[in-house]
Amino acid sequence: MFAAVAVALFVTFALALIRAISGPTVFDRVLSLNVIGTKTILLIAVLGFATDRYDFIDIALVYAVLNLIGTIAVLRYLVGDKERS
Amino acid sequence: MTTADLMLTAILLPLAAALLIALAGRSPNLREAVTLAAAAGLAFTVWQLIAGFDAGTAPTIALAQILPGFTLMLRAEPIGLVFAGVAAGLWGLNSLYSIGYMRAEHAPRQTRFYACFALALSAAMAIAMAGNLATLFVAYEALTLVTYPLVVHWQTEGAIAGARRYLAYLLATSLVPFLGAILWTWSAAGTLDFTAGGILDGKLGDGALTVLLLLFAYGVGKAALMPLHGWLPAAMVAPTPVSALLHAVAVVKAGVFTLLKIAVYIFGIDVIGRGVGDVLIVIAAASVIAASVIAMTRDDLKARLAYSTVAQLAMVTLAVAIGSPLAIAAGILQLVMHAFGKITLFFGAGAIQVATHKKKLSEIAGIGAKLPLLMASFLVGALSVAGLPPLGGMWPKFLLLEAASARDLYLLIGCLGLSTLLTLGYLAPIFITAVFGKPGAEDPHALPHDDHGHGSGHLPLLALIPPVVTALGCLVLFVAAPAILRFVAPAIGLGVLP
Amino acid sequence: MSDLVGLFPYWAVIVLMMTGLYIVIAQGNLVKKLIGLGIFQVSVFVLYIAIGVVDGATPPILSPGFNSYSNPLPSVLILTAIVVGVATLAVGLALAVRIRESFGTIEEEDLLPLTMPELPPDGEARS
Amino acid sequence: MIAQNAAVLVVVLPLLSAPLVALIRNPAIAGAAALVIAALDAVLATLLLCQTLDGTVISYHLGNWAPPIGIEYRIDLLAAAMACLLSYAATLVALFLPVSLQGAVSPGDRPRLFAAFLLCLAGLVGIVVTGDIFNVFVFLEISSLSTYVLIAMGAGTDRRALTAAFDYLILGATGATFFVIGIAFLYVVTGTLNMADLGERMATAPKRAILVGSSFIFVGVALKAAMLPLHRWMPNAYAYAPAAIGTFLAMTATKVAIYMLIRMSDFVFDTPGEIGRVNFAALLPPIGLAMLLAGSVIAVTTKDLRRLLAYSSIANLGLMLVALGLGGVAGIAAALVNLFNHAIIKGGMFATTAAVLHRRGSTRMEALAGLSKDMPVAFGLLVLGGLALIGVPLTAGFVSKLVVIKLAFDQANWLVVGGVLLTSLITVAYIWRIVEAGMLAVPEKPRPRRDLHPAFILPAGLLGAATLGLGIWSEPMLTLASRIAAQMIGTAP
Amino acid sequence: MTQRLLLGAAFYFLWMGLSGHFSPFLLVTSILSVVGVILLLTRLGLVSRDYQPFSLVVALVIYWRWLLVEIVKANIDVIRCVLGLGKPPSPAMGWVHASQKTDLCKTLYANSITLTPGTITVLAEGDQFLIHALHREGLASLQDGEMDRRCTVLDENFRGKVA
Amino acid sequence: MTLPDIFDLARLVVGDVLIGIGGLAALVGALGLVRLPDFYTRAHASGVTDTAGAIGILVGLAVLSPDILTAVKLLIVLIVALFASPASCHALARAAFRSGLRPSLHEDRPPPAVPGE
Ligand code: NA
Ligand code: NA
Repeated sequence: MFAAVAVALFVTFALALIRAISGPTVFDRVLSLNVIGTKTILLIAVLGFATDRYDFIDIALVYAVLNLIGTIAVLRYLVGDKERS
Repeated sequence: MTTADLMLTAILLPLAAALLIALAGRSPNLREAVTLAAAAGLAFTVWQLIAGFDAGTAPTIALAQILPGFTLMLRAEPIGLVFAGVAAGLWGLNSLYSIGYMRAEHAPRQTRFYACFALALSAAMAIAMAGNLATLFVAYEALTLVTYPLVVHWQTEGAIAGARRYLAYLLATSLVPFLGAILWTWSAAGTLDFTAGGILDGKLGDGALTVLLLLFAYGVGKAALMPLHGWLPAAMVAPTPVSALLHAVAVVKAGVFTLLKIAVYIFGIDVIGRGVGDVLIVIAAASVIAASVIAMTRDDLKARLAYSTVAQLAMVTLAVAIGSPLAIAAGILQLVMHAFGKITLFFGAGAIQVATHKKKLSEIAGIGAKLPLLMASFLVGALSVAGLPPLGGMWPKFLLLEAASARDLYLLIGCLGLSTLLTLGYLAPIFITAVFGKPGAEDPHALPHDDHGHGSGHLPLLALIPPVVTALGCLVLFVAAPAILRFVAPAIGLGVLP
Repeated sequence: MSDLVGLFPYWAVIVLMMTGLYIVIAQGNLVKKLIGLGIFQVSVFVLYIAIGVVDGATPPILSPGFNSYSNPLPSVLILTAIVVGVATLAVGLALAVRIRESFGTIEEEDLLPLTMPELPPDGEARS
Repeated sequence: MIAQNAAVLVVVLPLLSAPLVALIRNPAIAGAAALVIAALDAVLATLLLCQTLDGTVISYHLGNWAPPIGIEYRIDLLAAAMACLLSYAATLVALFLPVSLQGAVSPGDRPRLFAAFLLCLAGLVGIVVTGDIFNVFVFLEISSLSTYVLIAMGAGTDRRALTAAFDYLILGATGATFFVIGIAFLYVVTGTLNMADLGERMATAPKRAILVGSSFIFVGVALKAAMLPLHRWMPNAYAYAPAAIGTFLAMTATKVAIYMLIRMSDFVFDTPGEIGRVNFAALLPPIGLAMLLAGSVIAVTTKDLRRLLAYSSIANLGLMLVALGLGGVAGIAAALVNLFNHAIIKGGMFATTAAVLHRRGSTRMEALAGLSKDMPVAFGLLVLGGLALIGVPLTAGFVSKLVVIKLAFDQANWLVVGGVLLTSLITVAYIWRIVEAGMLAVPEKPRPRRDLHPAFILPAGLLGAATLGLGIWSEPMLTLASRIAAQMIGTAP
Repeated sequence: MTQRLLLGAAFYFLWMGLSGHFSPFLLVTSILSVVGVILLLTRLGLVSRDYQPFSLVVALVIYWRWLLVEIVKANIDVIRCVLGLGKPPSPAMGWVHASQKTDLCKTLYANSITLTPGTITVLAEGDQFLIHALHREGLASLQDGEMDRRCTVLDENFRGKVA
Repeated sequence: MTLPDIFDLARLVVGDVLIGIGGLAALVGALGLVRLPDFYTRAHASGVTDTAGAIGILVGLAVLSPDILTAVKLLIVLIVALFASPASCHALARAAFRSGLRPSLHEDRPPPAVPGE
């Protein structure tokens, strides 16, 4: 099952990548990359279970937190940019 | 004092004088007293050295080692002492003249002027007493740098451009061909020490030696060998005492002296004489004739004298290139005689400028009436430079002819004869115009030139005495020449005196 | 084929490296340059991690039931490199912000005329 | 105790005190603290030099882990001498750093600047004393990061400092990344990061990987060394950084890059007698000559004294590379003589320039008018340094050039002989621009005679004296350089 | 202070949950780091009921349970739409009134809207949210106000406790 | 089969089903990302992967966890992910809208620019 889910996630990546490449707007690309980012968290967790390395969850957690911080940073950047101009 | 002490004194005395002059800058009288005292002291020191010189015990002093094998050391030897004697002897006279000239011209920056002058003498002494090429090179560079403020003295646009040219020629030639030749010598011979008989024989082939000699001849830019003579006329923007320094006391003299030393102690006279110097003979002879011809075309007195220097000192190079003891002896004598003759001429030209504000041949018609004594001195100097008896200038020309004929260089003999005619051709008009010319004959279109002083027909005594003294010197040297020859004879292997 | 799969991380490294360098060189926007720099640095992280991998071994975190671990040293090294990379990025972004504040742009072509060495020192230029 | 641990203290002292200095609120106290720490570091470095002078190699195992597993601080004569250069430079600069920041950096920013300064010193010293190549990278980044910050602090007087710092950051980070990629390759084939080990294991390692690895390292170091055509960051960095910082960088930053080339000569280029290595030495003379020429030519056309000096530094780095490329003990020794002498000469000139900037608020050529009148000492020091750069005898610069030319002569490398001699002429041209600007140009308005601020006198004067002293009494420097080189190559001194 | 203690406790349990090691050394250092973080948060002015609404925990849990169900339902809708099984997309956009008074609960409402697939809060201007919906019905059901009402209850709850 | 065995089996089944659903949801969401017509509709699809995908997989894994700590961590991951998702989604949508990107709407009626219209 883990393998199947991992494959599903990889297919998800591929599809998101297609969207990231084809665009057409920059927002589509960011959206796709965001999806890839959040799915990476899931992939790490699944791979950890698949290889019996449950400590991978910690990595997934760190990744999730970084993702959150990154999101907040982007959010602030977008807000700040508007307010400046 | 031992010879070693005397050598150090000769270098340090002007150095200390420069420092004192800088400190005494606020009081012109004190400053100039220091200059004169130092000049007298230096002349005395060098005289002591000459009088006490003994080839057997001539000591060397090691000063510093810059690289292993590239050491700074001093050594007294006859040719150097002759050069030192000329420079030291003329410094005092030149200083006296400077005082008269600079005060009359109300020149600015006189402290810098006297200090740099003293520094130049210190460097000249170091060149004279250099014990090896390394030391000579170091002092040679120092001389270039300390004379730069002198050349740029007026700091007008013209002065800046001229000084730039002066520096460019001298540094460029010394930093590339000269340093290159020194390093080549070092690489080939393993030493840079001035050694009797030279150090290069057998170390390099004759072809390489010819190239090396040319590198030296052009590397020593101070020797003003054509076509690298351009700095000398350019440096004419300097005050006249500086021109005297450049032409007669230290700078060009240092150049040809360097060539003499290199010929005698690095190559060896015989080595050059066996054909290594032949290319240089042609270049030097061409330089003599070409510079003389150019001198004839110059209206500006100092420019005329400058080209005269190029021609006259190319004869020293010629002597070096001929490469026989007799020729070298002629070169040494030419170094001395030209110094006295040319300084007389410069003093004269400067005095004319101070007294009448005239700088050009076309302007000086008839001024001789006001300056009889000066013009008499000028005539003596001119005849000596041309090489006519009974003046000192005769000897080197005569010896050079002998040397040329000893090597069967008949074309060269012709050249030398022509050169004497040309010399008269460019010097005589000055005297003739000044003394016999009619004042009205001067060019009505001559533009008023910028003056730096306010002199009017009056010639300060201090500007008159020195040329008279040096003119007398030319007479005395006619008699004293054999003594000089005897002094240097052992060093250059000159056997039977003529 | 197995070679291709086995070398996959290295291909990724090369692609990332070239991409990053290309962005650093070709992009005129300072922030984009920094992003390119980040990608370039990430390629090195991947390279180091790939170096440390031992076939059939587990990541170098001690855990009961495993004896074969990948080489931990590259990972440890790259931890330092990541910190350095983040610090560089932070300084770079801070500089970009300051540049935007003083020049009003972070586009290289707009900055170029404002930063010519011939210009008189600041202030006079801003008028 | 201190003597034994000097090897590590020399890095740790500035590294750990930097954050503390940043916390000091009073800029004057922070500046004094930075000076004291730099001076203490200089004492430690001197201790190391004394210990290594007889050929001893100090090996300090960090955390008592033996190499090659643990990190080794390995201090031979080269490392000790470099540490001395770096810490002395820092001490001299710290003497006038606070004064030169007046009006340039706001008092609130100064403590942080001092901290970055110490951090930079720590990074540079770290590069020098560590025996672990990855550690070199880490220290390189520490020094680089603080350098970016330091350069950016020049924005108080010229906003172009920001773009200068940014450009340097991009290039520096790219260079460092290249360096670390190179390390990866070497590590893969040798399994070690210890540079001594690396040298030994290199002989049996696959040649192709070594080639790739050392190429990356070479490019990385080349960026740091401002090697043509990767030199572009340097003039701006030196010209727009706070003047005192420019002085420090001129004395240290690129010198450390040259140090890295020398240190890595075992695996970055061929050492004599060893076959099969990658021969980067052959690249150095052409690159060096190009730098010599390009740096000098551009220096002639620049309108700002600091820029001029920066381009001149490129030329001088070229000379060091040329020397290094000539190879062998003599080549390394010649490069080292150039490295130390140039640090002293350029340091003196930059320090004097900082003093001029402090009085005049500008280092543009036209701002130098009347310098010989109202700042005669400063002018004299500038001329002295300039003469040394030309290579006038009795200055350290002459010795530097002479060793290179003599070596090239002995190897009959006429290209180098001609190139080095000819570029002296271009040097004359740009140095004479300074002389004419300071001595002959007429100032717009006469200024009262106010020479160097006292804070500059000791550092600028000392460096000037050394410029002269090492030109006359060059033996200590030559001996040191040849001993270091002999130790590097492994022949008896 | 209570706020800080509660926050500290929360951090401490988070630490322990993540660490999984209970040696005395780690337990003590964890206290130190928790204290450090709280000090930093205090200095940043981030310790307040607005940021850590402990009083709402119970109410939030109830709300989240309801929200989870909504999310599942919404997901099914969107998945059917993507797979072409349900009604085709009929994108709509419109303003929705948010009746909460506090920023906290307005954020909660806006985020809840976005979190349920099929609706996104595009703009939040005062008490009006601009919503994009995949289906007209999604927008309509938001405008009906079930979610708004539940959030308002939480809001009143929160305000009551604060006051 | 003892009770714990049955419990374990149930755990296995529930967990596998949950992560299966999560995987499928992620897949479908990504499919939507490709298939749906404009940015705003695609954002809904990304919401699917962010919620259903994450909930399914992480809760499923939590059910399958060998120990309670791992499960707790997974739930923390889930909470963090669920906090991040709407924030980023909203930020993107707002940035898109403000920069002038308009959704293509079913009814040919432009979205009201002012609230309450
Ligand atoms: Na990075
Ligand atoms: Na949504």
